Amino acid sequence: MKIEGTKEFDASREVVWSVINDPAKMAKTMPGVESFEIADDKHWSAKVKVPLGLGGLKMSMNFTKLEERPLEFASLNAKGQGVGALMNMTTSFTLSGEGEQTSMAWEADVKIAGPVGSMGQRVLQPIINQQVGNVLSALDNEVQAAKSGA
Amino acid sequence: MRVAATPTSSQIVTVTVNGTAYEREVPARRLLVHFLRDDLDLTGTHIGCDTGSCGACTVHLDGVAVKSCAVLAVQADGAQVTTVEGLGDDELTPLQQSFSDHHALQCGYCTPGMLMSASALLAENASPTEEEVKVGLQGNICRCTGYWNIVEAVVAAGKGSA
Amino acid sequence: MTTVETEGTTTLQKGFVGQNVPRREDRRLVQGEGVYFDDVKRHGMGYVHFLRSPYAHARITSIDVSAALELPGVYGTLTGDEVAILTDPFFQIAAEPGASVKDFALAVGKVRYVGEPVVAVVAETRELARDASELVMVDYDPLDVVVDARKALEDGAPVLHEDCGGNMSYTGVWEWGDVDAAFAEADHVVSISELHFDRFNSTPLELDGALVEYNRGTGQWTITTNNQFPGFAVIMMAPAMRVGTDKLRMVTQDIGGGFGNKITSHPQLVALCLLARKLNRPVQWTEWRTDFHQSMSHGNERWFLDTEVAVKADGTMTAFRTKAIDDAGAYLRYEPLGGVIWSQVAAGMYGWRNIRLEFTQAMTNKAPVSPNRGYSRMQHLWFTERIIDIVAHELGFDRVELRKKNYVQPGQMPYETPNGCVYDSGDYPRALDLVLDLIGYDTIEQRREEAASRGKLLGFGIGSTLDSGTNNFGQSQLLNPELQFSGNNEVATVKLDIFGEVVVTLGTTPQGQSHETTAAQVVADILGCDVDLVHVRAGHDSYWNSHAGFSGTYASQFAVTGLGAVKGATEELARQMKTLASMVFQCSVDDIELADGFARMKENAEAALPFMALGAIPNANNAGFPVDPPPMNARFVYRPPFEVPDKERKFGNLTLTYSMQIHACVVEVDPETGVYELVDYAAVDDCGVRVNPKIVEGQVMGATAHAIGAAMFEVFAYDDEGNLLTPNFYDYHVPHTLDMPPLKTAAIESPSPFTPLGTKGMGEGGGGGIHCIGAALQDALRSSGGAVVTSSHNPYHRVWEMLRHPERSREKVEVKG
Amino acid sequence: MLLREVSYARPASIEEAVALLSEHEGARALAGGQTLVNVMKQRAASPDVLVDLGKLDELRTISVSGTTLQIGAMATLASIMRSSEVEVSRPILAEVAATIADVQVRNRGTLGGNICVNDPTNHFPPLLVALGASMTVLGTGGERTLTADEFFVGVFETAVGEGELLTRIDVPAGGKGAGDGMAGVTLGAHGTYVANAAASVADGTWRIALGCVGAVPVRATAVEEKLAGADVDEAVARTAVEGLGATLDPPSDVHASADYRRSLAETSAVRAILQAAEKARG
Repeated sequence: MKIEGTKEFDASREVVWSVINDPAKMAKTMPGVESFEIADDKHWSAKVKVPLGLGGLKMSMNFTKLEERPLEFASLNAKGQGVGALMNMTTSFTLSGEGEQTSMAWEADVKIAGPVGSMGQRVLQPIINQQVGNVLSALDNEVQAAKSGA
Repeated sequence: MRVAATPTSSQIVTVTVNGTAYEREVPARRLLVHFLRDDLDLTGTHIGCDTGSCGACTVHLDGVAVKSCAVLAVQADGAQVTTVEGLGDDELTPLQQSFSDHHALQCGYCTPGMLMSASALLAENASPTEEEVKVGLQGNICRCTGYWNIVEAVVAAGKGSA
Repeated sequence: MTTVETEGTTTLQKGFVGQNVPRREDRRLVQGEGVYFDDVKRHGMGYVHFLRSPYAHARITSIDVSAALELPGVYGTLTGDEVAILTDPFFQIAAEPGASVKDFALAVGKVRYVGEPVVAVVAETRELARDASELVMVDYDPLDVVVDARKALEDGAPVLHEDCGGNMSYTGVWEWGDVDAAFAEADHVVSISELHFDRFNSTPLELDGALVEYNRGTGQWTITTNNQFPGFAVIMMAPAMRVGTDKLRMVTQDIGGGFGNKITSHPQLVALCLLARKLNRPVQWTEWRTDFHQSMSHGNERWFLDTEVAVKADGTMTAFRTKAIDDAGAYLRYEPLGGVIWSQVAAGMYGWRNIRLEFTQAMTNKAPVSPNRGYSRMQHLWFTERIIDIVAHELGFDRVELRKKNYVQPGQMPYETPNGCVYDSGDYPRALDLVLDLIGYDTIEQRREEAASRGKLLGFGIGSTLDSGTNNFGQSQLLNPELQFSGNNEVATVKLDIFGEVVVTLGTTPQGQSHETTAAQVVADILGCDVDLVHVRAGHDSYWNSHAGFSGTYASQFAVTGLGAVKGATEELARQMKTLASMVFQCSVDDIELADGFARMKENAEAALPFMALGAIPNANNAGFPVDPPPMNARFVYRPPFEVPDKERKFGNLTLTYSMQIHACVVEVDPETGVYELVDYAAVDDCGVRVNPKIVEGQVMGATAHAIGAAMFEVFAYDDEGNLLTPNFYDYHVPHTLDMPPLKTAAIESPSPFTPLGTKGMGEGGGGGIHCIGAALQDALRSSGGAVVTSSHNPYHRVWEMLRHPERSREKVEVKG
Repeated sequence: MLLREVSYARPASIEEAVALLSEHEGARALAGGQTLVNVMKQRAASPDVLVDLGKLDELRTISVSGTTLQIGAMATLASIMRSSEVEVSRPILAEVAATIADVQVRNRGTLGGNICVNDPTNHFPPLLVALGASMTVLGTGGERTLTADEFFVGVFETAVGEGELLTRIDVPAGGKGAGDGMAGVTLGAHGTYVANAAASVADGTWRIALGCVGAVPVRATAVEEKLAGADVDEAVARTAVEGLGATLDPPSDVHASADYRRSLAETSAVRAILQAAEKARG
């Protein structure tokens, strides 16, 4: 499933970049992160419990940074394996804009298999859209924090 | 405020099934249908899906038709359960006889659930119309008959008992 | 309301055959006393859970079961690596390239569809087995996925089975008559660029499973299961397991529906056999609904591309040519037999003499297909009915007249088709008139106007279809000349027991087809006794020695092969009974008759032996006889009269009988939403002599319900990653009571001249409902853009699209000349 | 089909239930179980503790207080169908309950469970939004009341927080000049909704909510404004609804493309509006 969108930030590209380029900060944007480990600047992993209301879906996620062009472009792959569930997401961010305005065009190709899928069509896509929405608003908070911190 | 009970992963369940009282320790996660089939060996109650859709597992819980695959055995603690084995004694009930008379079953796998839904309906409504029967059996899937003969059988059983 | 009208039978029966004798099976089933495989327990039995692939196509890089084995209560596991050592790949029906498919009980090295069993885990409880399976760590290296059969055949497509050098399992050209000449002489040529028969199956309510015991002393497995074709299962299992077929004792009693979907469970059965031996304890596996939908027995999905139909000015259809692409899914469990089975009905119910069909089968990253009620003929018959209705639609012919003109006529029966099949009997035009009467065809235009006044689009459709039964397995040689299968057979044993009970043992594995009842009817008539004196054993057990290579219940044949065997065995028993009586009364056998439960002298009713005496003499009181008394025990193997078909011309009789059904329905479509309702429905059936009319009608009703589900609701749809989007009853909606239309049925009896009782197999029904619902939708949409129906499955959203964008289907159709 | 291990408790009082929910992390209230147990069978979600509300009869009461219909969270769909209070004050609730799934599910399934699950295809979330219902939630910190618009947060998610319990749903009683309607397309009779709309009018003021077009019910406020005070007939309804679909971003799945859902949302809205207007005319 491919989803994409654009997100506007009241912050400079440097600030936004400093967030999406920092695994620790990015981790804070992910729903239900329970623990987090950085292997090296290209690889990190996390244990998450994706909140699904009726009880969470536990997954261990491995992240790999695929490509980066500072202040412009970053792409990474997230692979999750839970009990019987699988998630594989390749996502990329392209930054543009001047001064204190940054626009982030993002794309994500999400593959989900396992029990969430078998819960049915009617929930799968809404759940993904919802989780993406949460990530973006959390990202905004991180950016604002970094901005005021800077 | 009184202290809350401690949740446990298994509990002693006391339940009366077809008039016989049972006391068993049951894991909290065990479904009523598996408790009936695997623990009490009442294999007349069947399983045809894993989403609470097919009704093959329908039993009466305190006189009400429920899908025993969507009820935990621990939830039946203290309850009266009736399964297809408890419908009649050696003699067929008029409803069971009507199913046979109208060729309302082929493979027979959905039949126990159909009978439990139909008997619950007849208990509330002694002679239902065809439409009422269809509504009453909406929660039971049959793949052999196309339902026509089942609906006829229940309508006829109702007329007989009216 | 539900009305059921049945026309009086045309051949009057005397005795029990032809009567609605109450079903013997019912009593135990309505009391919940049926015995299905999952009702059987053994001491110390372990429960099996299969860990399944979440990927549609991936290399298995590692499997670690250690954590699972450490869990208390876990008995053991089985992986593909063990299976690859302990067994050989399953025998393949296909010639090359399909012959190179390597299919094992568990995934070996690669997974090829979502839901494929990868590891089996056995534990003390069902729940624990699933818990343990979650502790098994499997690493996958994902591969590109192909889910579209057309793309799977293109160069550069991801390849499922590298040894096959591509995804094609079978291809062949099937041509009869002079197709080019027929097109040269045609007044019109109608071309249809694409038709698609969707993927679904009949979803029996009981799922697959088995209890498997292994005896180390005898080296024998006892397999209590619901496989509906044990003869085929052991032929697949024994060589793979490197044992003789008699080491596999197949046992069933009651089966909760099969519809063909329970023929190909042999891979799981082998995994269970290996586990029972490895762990030295009984193992039990029950499949769940989501497992079944993802991994078992989908019906064949088929494309018909570049179809052309040659039509004369008067509507006579002289030829068609098309390219069929069949989607077998990831493995060839019963395939590529679908590549020949369709040709049993190559010309449908019509007089086509010139036919060319290029059949190519592809393997894709989807669940393997297997026979499904109407196996492979339903897809092709839907295609022939689409041709009729599209030609009528495009050239302005009346659909009823066009059918009557092109139907094979009653005067031509028995009729040899262009490919050498013989339609045994039937009166198709009369059946059509009958169904039109039932549905009130003459009032359709009024009803159309009345519906229009309510804002509804009303449509009427016809679906004529065949149910060919009793396979000549020699047709498999048209796909693979090396195969050593031909003909067909079934077995029955009938004995007179010590107290005079008549005991019948069948080789079949009924799943609701009432064999215990109809067999008793046939026996009682031959022995001149009451039907209640006849005991027909429930179920199948290969220990009974009452089975043969083709034993089972599938492909519309019991009324011919099963009852043929029953008749043969009972006639032999009758001869033995008369012989014994003649020995007792010192008279000629010809002076003895069987009547009213006695063997008696025709001329002297006083000289009568009750069945009890006849049973007692050989069994318990046989001293002093000058010669051996006959044993009162007969085993008969029925063999239909078949030749091996001509492999060069792809010519010969492929099935013995041709039952016929014509369905008609009326739909009302909501033009704003595409939602539609079946407001009227009728079906006429002709299956020759009906042993038990009510049971026959039950089969017609069941086939109708499956067709309604397939046409309106049921589809196995996949996304591009190979995820099944309808993996259980949340999204795979099957019809419930409130979804069913009123139904009227009628029957004609045109006895088959080729079968022992004039009966014909009829369990499958040929999908008539799919054909007539599509036709009715096309008729309803005529006034709203004239969309052409090109799919077998037409849910609301497709109807809405046809209403909004009729051009999308219109551009698939073209009329030349 | 086989659940993960879970702990279970059956409190005897609401206070005990709230205590259990707040004391145990990953605790989840078990109402009728007609969704939750099935989700657990798929192992798509696994609460650590189930707090069974089955014995809390005080949560099953249906009563009228002044002009408000008060429905206990544990009232079953079957009891709502039979309730004379519902029939008198807001019959649409019973009419809609009667079309949910089947007899067995309605015998166990509860109103509270139906909305706390907030499956995007469930019937009651859009209906309660249209009816302007409010929800009473109890926690260790005491009671709070949420409007239906605030209540629904996401798929399987509501504003009921950790350790909190939905106890009651309040629905303003309808009266003269008021009317409700609900229309949509389902997968087979009484099946899962593919798209739906619920509409409610009282004294010319409209509330309209759409289901299955997002994770939560979507208010059609623009349509509500266009209809305000109008004498609604089919033409008026169609004009008001025109363009509604274009404002939506519905999911696309095996049952319906996004475009089809946009179209169904408009058609359903028109039909729900006309039902409501009809009833309002009395």
